[in-house]
Parts: sequence; C-alpha cells; structure tokens
Amino acid sequence: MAELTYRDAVIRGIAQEMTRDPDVVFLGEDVAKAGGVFKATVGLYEQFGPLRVRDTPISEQAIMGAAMGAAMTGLKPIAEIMFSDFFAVCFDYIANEFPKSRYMSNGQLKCPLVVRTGNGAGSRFGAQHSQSVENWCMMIPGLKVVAPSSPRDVIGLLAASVRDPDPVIFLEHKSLYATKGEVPDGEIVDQLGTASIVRPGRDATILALALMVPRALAAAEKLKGEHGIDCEVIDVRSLVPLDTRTILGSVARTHRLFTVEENPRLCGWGAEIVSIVADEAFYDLDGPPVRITTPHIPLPAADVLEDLALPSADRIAERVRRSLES
Amino acid sequence: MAELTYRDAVIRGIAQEMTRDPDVVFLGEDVAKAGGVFKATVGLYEQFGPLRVRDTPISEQAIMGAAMGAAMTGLKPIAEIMFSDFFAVCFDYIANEFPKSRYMSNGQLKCPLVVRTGNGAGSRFGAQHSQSVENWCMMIPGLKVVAPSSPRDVIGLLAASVRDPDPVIFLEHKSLYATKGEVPDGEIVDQLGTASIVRPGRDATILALALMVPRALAAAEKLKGEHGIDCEVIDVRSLVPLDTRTILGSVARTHRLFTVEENPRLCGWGAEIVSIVADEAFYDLDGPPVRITTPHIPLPAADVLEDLALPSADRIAERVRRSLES
Amino acid sequence: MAKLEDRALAPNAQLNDDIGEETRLRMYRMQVEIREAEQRAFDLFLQNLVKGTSHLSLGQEAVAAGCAAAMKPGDLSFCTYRGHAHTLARGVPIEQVLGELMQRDNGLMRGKGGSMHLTSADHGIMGSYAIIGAHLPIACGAAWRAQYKGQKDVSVCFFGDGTTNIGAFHEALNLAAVWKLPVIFVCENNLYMEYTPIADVTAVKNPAADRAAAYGLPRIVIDGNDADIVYRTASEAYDKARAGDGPSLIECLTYRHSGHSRADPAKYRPEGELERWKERDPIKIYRERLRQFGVSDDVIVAIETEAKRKVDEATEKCKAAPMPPAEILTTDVYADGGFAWRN
Amino acid sequence: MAKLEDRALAPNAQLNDDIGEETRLRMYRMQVEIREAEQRAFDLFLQNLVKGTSHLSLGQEAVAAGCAAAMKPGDLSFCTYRGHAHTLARGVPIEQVLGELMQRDNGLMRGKGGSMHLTSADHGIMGSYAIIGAHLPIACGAAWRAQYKGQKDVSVCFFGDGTTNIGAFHEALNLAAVWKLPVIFVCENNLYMEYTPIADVTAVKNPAADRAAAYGLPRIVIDGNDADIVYRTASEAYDKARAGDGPSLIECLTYRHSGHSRADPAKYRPEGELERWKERDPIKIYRERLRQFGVSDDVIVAIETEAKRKVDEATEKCKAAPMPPAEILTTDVYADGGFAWRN
Ligand SMILES: Cc1ncc(C[n+]2csc(CCOP(=O)(O)OP(=O)(O)O)c2C)c(N)n1
Ligand SMILES: Cc1ncc(C[n+]2csc(CCOP(=O)(O)OP(=O)(O)O)c2C)c(N)n1
Ligand SMILES: [Mg+2]
Ligand SMILES: [Mg+2]
Repeated sequence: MAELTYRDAVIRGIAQEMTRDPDVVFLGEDVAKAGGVFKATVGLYEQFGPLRVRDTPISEQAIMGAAMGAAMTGLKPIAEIMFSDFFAVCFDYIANEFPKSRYMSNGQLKCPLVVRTGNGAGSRFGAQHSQSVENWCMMIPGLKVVAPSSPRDVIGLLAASVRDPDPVIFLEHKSLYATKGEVPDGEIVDQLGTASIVRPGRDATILALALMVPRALAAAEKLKGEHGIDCEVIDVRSLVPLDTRTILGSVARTHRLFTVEENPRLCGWGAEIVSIVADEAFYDLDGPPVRITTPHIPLPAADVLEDLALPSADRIAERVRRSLES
Repeated sequence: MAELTYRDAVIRGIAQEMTRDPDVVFLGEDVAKAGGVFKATVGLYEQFGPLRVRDTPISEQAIMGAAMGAAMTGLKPIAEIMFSDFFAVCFDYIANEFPKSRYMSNGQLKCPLVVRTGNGAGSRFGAQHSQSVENWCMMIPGLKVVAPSSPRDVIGLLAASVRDPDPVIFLEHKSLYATKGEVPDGEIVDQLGTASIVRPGRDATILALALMVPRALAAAEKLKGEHGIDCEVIDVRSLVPLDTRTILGSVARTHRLFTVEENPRLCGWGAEIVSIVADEAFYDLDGPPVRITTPHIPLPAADVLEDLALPSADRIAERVRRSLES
Repeated sequence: MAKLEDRALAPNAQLNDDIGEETRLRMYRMQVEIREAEQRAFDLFLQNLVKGTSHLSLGQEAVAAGCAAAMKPGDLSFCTYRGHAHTLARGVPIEQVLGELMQRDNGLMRGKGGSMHLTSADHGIMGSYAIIGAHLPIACGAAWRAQYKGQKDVSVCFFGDGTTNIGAFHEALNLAAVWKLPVIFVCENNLYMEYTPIADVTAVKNPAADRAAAYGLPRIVIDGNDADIVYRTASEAYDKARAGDGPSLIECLTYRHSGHSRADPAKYRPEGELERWKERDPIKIYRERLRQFGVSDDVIVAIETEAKRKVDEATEKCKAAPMPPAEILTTDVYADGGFAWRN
Repeated sequence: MAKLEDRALAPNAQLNDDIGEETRLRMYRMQVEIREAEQRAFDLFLQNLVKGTSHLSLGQEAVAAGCAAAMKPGDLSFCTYRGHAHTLARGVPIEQVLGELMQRDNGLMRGKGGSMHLTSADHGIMGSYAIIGAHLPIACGAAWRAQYKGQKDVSVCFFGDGTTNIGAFHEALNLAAVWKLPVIFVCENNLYMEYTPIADVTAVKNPAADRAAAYGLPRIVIDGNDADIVYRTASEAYDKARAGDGPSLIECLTYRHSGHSRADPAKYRPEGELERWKERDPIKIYRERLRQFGVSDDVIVAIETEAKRKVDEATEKCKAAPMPPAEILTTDVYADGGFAWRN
C-alpha cells in the first residue's frame, strides 16, 4: 500500500501498461519531454523513450487519427487530449470514426485505443477549459466511457481500458489530480462496466461520477449527521458499459434516486439513468427521481461564480433533504 | 394556399428572409451555383446573387467560423452543413464558440446565426451520413435547436430562427425533403419554443420530432383503429427552447408518456424529457414513461437493416399497446 | 485540360520498357475491370438495384491501377466513398463489391457499410471513409505502426482535390512529414468537389501539389490518366517510404466521366469538357500503349471479354443473393460481437 | 536566435523617419504599459490574487504595439488566451484587464470570461479565444461582413507558432485568400507551443511564412521585437486589405520571457536562450530607438513613470473591487439576458 495522488496514479497506470505490453504507445501535446501540462505523464518519456512516448504538434485530429490508424493495425495507443473541451476540434474521430469502423466493416476492423483527457471544472479556467463532456461521449454508440474518482480506480480502470478491445474515452478530472488515496502495490487491473457502492444506505440512492463522488459522500454524511437520512452513494465509474444492475438493485432497496452531475443540465448521463430507472423500476420509486446538475450555462471563470455553478455537498444535501421530506 | 415540398419550403423560407433583410447571407458547400446537394437551395443564387449566396471550399470550420464572425459584426448568416454528421468536423463552433461568446463576454458579443443541415436516416447512406444529431446540440448550453416536420413549419421556424438573436441549429430531415404539405401564401413566421399538438388524445402522450412525427401519427391511428387507444401526438418542433408547458400539460391529461426518437438510445432528447416529466409530474404518471428509439448502434446502409433500426409506426404502436395493456 | 508538369510526362513510351509486359497487362486488366464494374454499378442503379448513394471512378481508373500495381502485398490502402476502383484494384472480388452496393448479404460488409465504406482487410483495404479528410490522419497512424514495429509495409490514402481544403489534410501532412512516416498521399484531382469547380474555392492552382512545400515535400503533379506515369511515380514514392525517407504527396490530374454521385447529372460542366477528357480516357490511352509495346489485339480483346464476363457473373450472383438477415443489425458494435452498453 | 529575412530588416533607423515621433511615443507608451501590467499580473499571481490561469506577453510587446498603432478606430482584433497585450494596446483600461484576471466585478467581463477571454467590443477587441485556431475563421467572418457591407474596417487575428499546425489555420487561410478578405493573420512565433519547441513538431522552418505560398500569399517574416518593423509591415497589410487586395500572413519572430502560463517555470529552455533574447528585449530596443531619434531621457522616463503609476492605481482599484455577485451566474446565456431553455 502506498499513498498516491490521482496525478501520480495516471503515471503509474500508464507505466504499468507500457511495461506489460510493448505495443502500448502514448502520444499527445507536450506529454513527452515536458511531462504533460498537468504533470500527469512525468517520467514516461525517460522511462519508455522517444519512440513510445511522443510529442505531437497542436493537431488534435492528427493525434486521434494517428491513434486510430495505429490501433487498427496492431498497436494499443493511448492518446492524450489535453482538455476534454478540445474533443470539439477532433470530434469526428470520437463520433464518426472510432466507434463506427468495426460496425461498418462488419467486424473486419478494430479500434482498441484509449483517449485520456483532463475533464471538469474547478480550476477557474473559464468556459472553454472546464467542461464535463462525458455526455458528448456517452451518446455515441460504439464507445466506452470511463471516469475514475480515486487514484486506485485511475490505475485499475486505465489498465482495463488499455486492455479493452474497443475505443475507450478515459476522463480524468482536473480537480482530482492533486487528491490522494491508498493504492495497493503491484499490478492493478479493474473491470469496466462496474459501478461501486462507496457508501451503503437505505433511504435514497445517490449516483455520482468523478469529482461529484466526494461531494456526494460529504452530502451523505451531512444528511446522516444532521437529518438522520441514510443515503447510498454509488460511484458510477463507467458510463459505457453501464452497470444498470447495481443501480437498479440499489433503487429497489432505497426507492429513491438522485443523480449528481457536473455536466450542464440537458441530456446528461443523469437523464439517461433517470429514464432507465423510470421505465424499468417505476413501481420501485417512492417519489420523483431528481437530477442535481450544473445549471444549463457555459461555465464562468471567477472562483465565486464557478463554485456556485457546480453541485456542492451542501446543495446536494439540501436537495435530497427537501425531496425526501416533501 | 399552395402545396409545397419540404425541400421547396426550405427555398421559400430562405428567400423570404433574404428578401426581407439584406443582412441575411447564405453560405455552404455546393449551395450556390449548384443549388445544394438536396436541391433545397435551387434558385437562391440566381435570385440573390453571388455576394449573398456563396459556395465555399470543403472547410466546415471555415464555414462556421465565417458565419460566426459575420454574425458578431452585423450580418445574419445562414450556414449550411451538408449532412449533420459533419457537425463532428466543426463541432468546436457548435459546442465552444457560438454558444459561449455571449456569456464569456458578459453580453458584449452576439451570435445571431442559423446553421441548416440535412439530418436523419432513411436514405441508405450508412453510418456517416444518416445520423440524427439533435442531442449533440441540445446538450450544449447557449444554442437553440429546431427540427421541423412539415413544409409549413420549415418556413415558419426558419423565419423565426433567422430573426432570433441567438445561434440556432436548424435540422432538416433528409427523408422529408420530398414530402408535401399545404402552405399558406405570404409571409410565414412561427415561434421557437412551441410544441404542437398534432393529434389530440386522452390515453397517452406520444412525443415525436421530424420524421418520427408522421410515424407517431400513423401509430396513433393504428392504435385507435385496432385497439381503441386514443393517443395525443405532440410534434416537439423545438428542443431548445423546450415547450415543457405543453408537454407537462398533456401528460397531466393522459397520464402516460412515450417519446419516439430517431437518435440512438443514450442521452437523447427523450431521456431529457422523460427525466423532466419523471421529476416534475411523477404523480401524474400512471405507468412508466417509455422511450422508443433507434437501438444504440451506428446505422447500417442496407435498406432492410436501416428500416429495422428506425422506429416504425408498427413498432411504436406495438410498444405503446404493450405498455398500456400491461 | 490542365497543363502537366514536365517532370511527370512520360518519355516516349516505346523507348522505355522499365515496366514490363506482365505489369502492363495487369494494369490494363485492372482498369478494364474497374470500368466494367463501375459501368455496371451505374446500370444497376438505373434498374434501382443499387441502393443508397454511389460514387463512381469512371475515367479515373488509371490512378487506381497505377497505384495498386506499385504496391506490395501487405501494403495498406485507405479510400474514400469513391473507393470502388481502389478496392477492386487490390483484387477484391467484383461480386463482393457489387453485392455491397446492392446492399446484399454477399456484400463485402453484408450491407452494413454500404458503397461509401468498402473494406476488405484481407486485401489491405483498411476502410473507405466518407467524412472528407478523416482518413488522412488514420493512414498516418497505420504508417506510424509500421515505423514503430519496423515493418516494411506502406500506407496510402486516396482523396480528391476538394479534400485539400479541409483541416485534417493539413494536420496529416504536417504530422507525416515531421515523423517521416511511410505514408503516401494520393490526390485525385478531377477538377471538382461535388459540383463546384475546385478552382473556385482554392487559393492555388494545384490544390495538393502547391501545398507540398508547406510540409517540406517536393511538388509532384502527374498525368493521372496514364497508368504508366502513375505507376512510376507511385513506385518511387513506395520506395522512398520503405527506405524510411518519409511521405509523398502526389497530385494526379484526372477527370470523372460520370456525375459526383448517382444523384448528379453533372450539368455544371462547361460544354465540351467531358468530351475533351474522354479523348484522354485512361483505357483508350492504355490500349494504345499496349499496342505500342506490341501486345496483340487478341490479348487486349481477351482481357476485355474476360472482364465483362466476370462482371456479368458477379452481377448474376448478386441479383440472386439474399438480403442481409435481421440478426446482423446489432452485431459488431463492440468487440464482443454485440451492442450491449449495459449489463 | 532565428535569422530574419532581409526584406523585413529595418533600414538604418536614423535615416528613416516615415513613422514620426507621435506614433513612436505612442508605441513606446503601449509597450511599457503592457510590460508593467503583465509584470503586475505575474506579481499578483504570486500573491494569489490572480486566479485561474494567465498567459503573459512579456517580451512580445512590440507585436501588440506595432500592430495596434497601425490600426484605425473601428478595426477589429481577435486574440487568444495570450491576449492581454493586444487588449491593452487598443486602449482598454488596465483596471478592467487586471480586474478580469483577478476575477473581480470590475473586470472587463465581470469575471465571467477570465484571463483567456478578454473582450472589449467598444475597443474592437472582439473576443479572446482559448481553443487553438478557432478565431482565425471567425476573423474571416468579420472581414467578410466588412467586404459585403462595403465597410472599410479590417480584422486582424493574433496567434502563436503552434497554431499553424491545426486544421482551422489551413481552412481560414484558404478561405481568406479565395474570398480576398480584408483580414490579417499575425503569427507571433515565440519558438514554443506550450513547452514543446515548435521546430520539433513542424515540417518547415517558419511555421507561418513557409505556408503562405500554399494560399497564394507572399512570404513575410519579420523581427517581431522591433515595433517599428512590426508597425511598417502591419501598416502595409492594413493598406492592402483596405484596398481590397486581400489578406496577409505575417510571421513575427519574438520570444516570451515568462513561462507559457502561470503554471510554467519554462525549464525546457536551452541554457542562455532567454538571456540572448533579453538582449533583444523590445522595450530596450525601442528605448534606444527613441534616443536615436532624439527623444530626451526625460520624456522616456516620464512615460515609464506614468505607466507604473497607472498600473499601481489600477491594482489598488482591483484589490478594492468586490467579487462578482451571484446573480450574474446565469445572465447573458441568451440574448434575452437569461438562460431559460424552457418555458
Ligand atoms: C467533412 C465533409 N464535408 C463534406 C462532405 C460532402 N462531400 C462528399 S464528397 C464531396 C466532394 C469531395 O470532393 P473531392 O475531394 O474533390 O473528391 P471527389 O468526390 O471529386 O473524388 C463533398 C463535399 C463530406 N463527405 N465530408
Ligand atoms: C485545440 C487546442 N489544443 C490545445 C490547446 C492547449 N494549448 C493552449 S496554448 C497552447 C500552445 C499554443 O502555442 P502557440 O500557438 O505557439 O501560442 P503561444 O502560447 O506560444 O502564444 C496549447 C497547446 C488549446 N488551447 N486548444
Ligand atoms: Mg474532386
Ligand atoms: Mg508559441
């Protein structure tokens, strides 16, 4: 066991996989010699050399295309897109190329790659460097979408992503890079498509992802301490594949559902899960399923405003309390 | 009154607005001299001349950027993106530029433009030319998103979009271009943010968009004729702004909700509306709200397969019946 | 007709037999088969048997044949929606190509991809891409893999003149040049994007070649209607790539005899343009070439007859082939063979 | 230090007084104010008063001053995240710029945009864009409007060397050239993208200028540390644009003295590089230039003192300014002032 930051877990996760498999290569902007703008790839260039860890021009389409062509023909590339907001400049690969080539070719082509990216708000970077874009990916058939909330999950889910035969979008949360957690020694390999009940509870189910997980947990503690409300908190971890079994199982026990999303209001993963639950577990629900989200706005830069925009532990707790008590 | 095709309604709608306002300009690939690949802009070049109707290179980012810069500084551009699938190569403008500049500038900048595009399946074009991408747009704060189902709505909503001070994504359905409808003479201007009850009914509410509207109507007739089930069919028309008043009002009367989406399963507009209704009208619902969608797959080219993928009138009717009878 | 660069003009063919009869006959066979198959696709479309869209290479056969003849087994091709010719040139059975156009179960991808996405990994056809420019970076990636693994195959991507104005073109060319990738960019300049003349929307005269210097690459413009010239130029590029000397960008001047796609009657052409180009029909040119090299008319006619026979036979098989079965609608979305996004 | 093209080198300044004292003093004032303000931004960051990120133009002031001095009122500027200098150069009050960096209510956008998105439409600063390359097409659009309406303003966009490798660069340059738009593309080549030397990832030596020919534009590389040279080159480009003769692409060789952003100690620099560039500090060069033209040290010192005073005063005002109020969180998403996406 060692205590690691989320940032260092990224490094260890990539290194673990590059050590295991010489076909794993890594490319992105400023990732090699400089170790990445979030310092989440420091040392990889030194350890694995310039052929396996490559700095690219500012050419997100070339990065994604190169990763795809390499993946199709035998490598297992990890591509970094520095900020997830930049998915917008290479969205063709995410939406039209990676996820469709296997299907269109009737199974002749494969696309086993991982796109790592810094996602989410909290750095006061403003509207073009702070977005949570998990729904941009979840909505596209053919992708897998993962978002770890702890250093341990970073390593385990990254390993699972690299070993997965399909294209995986791996969303690291920028505001978690500096957070710490216990990580076992040795190889860690987790499983995609598995949510994790991070706090069992009986009165309501709260689903959260990435940065929202610690906030949901804090809200749950508050609800317990101040109102005697006992919430089950689930870290969704993997949006595709989605662990509906764990989610529906929890709702069947608690009879109430809350989702905590950092992404803006419309068409988020919360809407998807609420709709699944409303359809498939309608009669399990004792009250309306509630989505707690960032308002449907671009994100402001100013700290005081950004803090207001994102769901906070207080806002989560208050919303759950109000809903359960009504 | 005249009978017009949906395609000719596009021409008439653009012409109406270009005639009214000399600041309305139009650009896109093959739109001018050739009249567009769907022949939906034939004659505009001849009528309004080469300065107002411009052929562009195959440079979707330049098209979108040029439209934005022109809109910011005083024109009212209509930009055509030939197929909505190509939003992926210019998604930065859709996701990060158009919808954020007003907010980021604290109201100093404006972006009054319309992006028209051919959306949707049915032409046997395969996975990269058939998508329904309304959710790609609906999920982005700051955009407005419109999708007409009839020639009359094409003109009225296009006029409303051109006159709107915000960026509007205007989704024309490729499989509707050849369909016909009655259109009144003279200027037509409709209102964004208004859904339309195209068939009143008491037993269930069916929401549909674009090509799914005629199918939902056919399903409703079938349900009435064969099973005595009387469905209310609502043409959502405008995803943003969303006419939740009409939708919630209908559900309050019928107590059951079905959405019919052409887009793939996850994170569609159906999920959003189901979530809104489940939250705000939970106690109005007599049974689970149900989404009827294309499966979560890339679209196949073959006619027999494509026809299986999209919700058909039969599939809609069957799903509604099964749900209401259970 | 555009003026050609001197460097690329064939020396008097009779004085030049670097190519050899075997390769020449192969290239002729390819061109004729492509011509027959594309013409058949057009006829089948008129009979409403080709569904969806389709983009023919009638008139552009020499590019496909010349490039394919320069390839080695294992070399990879990345095509566009206008990819039938390149697919056929690598030996993919006509039946499977026409089957896909007819969206039958015997199609290359059993109708799931359609005419714009022909793929035959076994033949090195690593997909046909219908979003302009997307496959240029992808070809770079395949070439990067070869470079990284020390494998000797070369990747080629084919695209049109219009494609040179999209961002992905620029990004791919720069990356390929900086990384010295074994990739070849072949621009088929047929003078038009869909319906718009490329000259109306491009800042330079030769949309690909005039950009080569922006990536430190030599300027190459050739007569794309002469398979020998294409073959020689492509061979040089393959040699260069295999030697580790990086990418090439080749602009082939050519012309499509049909419209952009099945929907297009090509009314935008100036009068006489098509006729002038038909005088330089690649098959006509090449038939003449064979004669110059002493190939007998019997041999030539036999090739032509055999091509027709193959296309006829393929057509019949396709007409008899069943439609794809419903159960493949949801297969092969993910590597496990299915489309399950949840448990 | 990169070698400059001869055409762009300043003739002996003393023999040349086409610019005139008034403009020279204005350019010096701009450069000094930018220097002081940027240095202050850095200090405030160390005091934890500048939040988020910030990208300084220390060392690049001559580009901003030379270009701004060549503009007319009504001309439009499109900047990047590294846009403080260009914003200040057009007369935007220092207080509003620093206020935005400090995310206060007195900031240009009341903290809603942040340091990367400085906008002052009243001063022609039509936004600062933080997605690489995005604003080049947007500037084309503004220029298209001027052309369409017969208005005489010109749009300029500023961007770095790294930006020349992204697709939007290519698309914008081609469109601007084909449509002959009154737009100027100013590349500030400071030798690095974030931390990676531009030479490591670019196929040509001069990332902008060596691409000009790909758009039929003349090759222009200038000493970006000499405001006079920038001013003369920009003035020519403005004249050309106003005359209807289309776009220009100008590569200014310069260097940033600080790291890429506040997070960057710039350890990747080869030893001595910064020091060599500091010898060619634009302000040092320009102070010398003023002296050559007989401007007295008193005048020079007065400008410097006044700049410091203005920055001090602005700083105090910002420190005293309130944070933005909660109610603006959801304003100005749509033109009606709010964020309602439903009724
Ligand atoms: C990104 C994108 N934009 C537009 C299109 C529509 N489109 C398909 S083919 C084509 C013309 C391409 O011209 P060119 O590159 O010259 O190839 P050609 O068809 O002449 O072979 C266009 C605009 C597309 N498929 N993808
Ligand atoms: C599309 C996109 N990719 C990457 C980035 C991250 N990024 C911000 S600044 C920068 C370097 C830009 O270099 P250059 O164009 O030379 O400008 P400079 O910062 O040197 O002024 C990068 C890669 C971005 N903002 N947008
Ligand atoms: Mg072409
Ligand atoms: Mg730079």
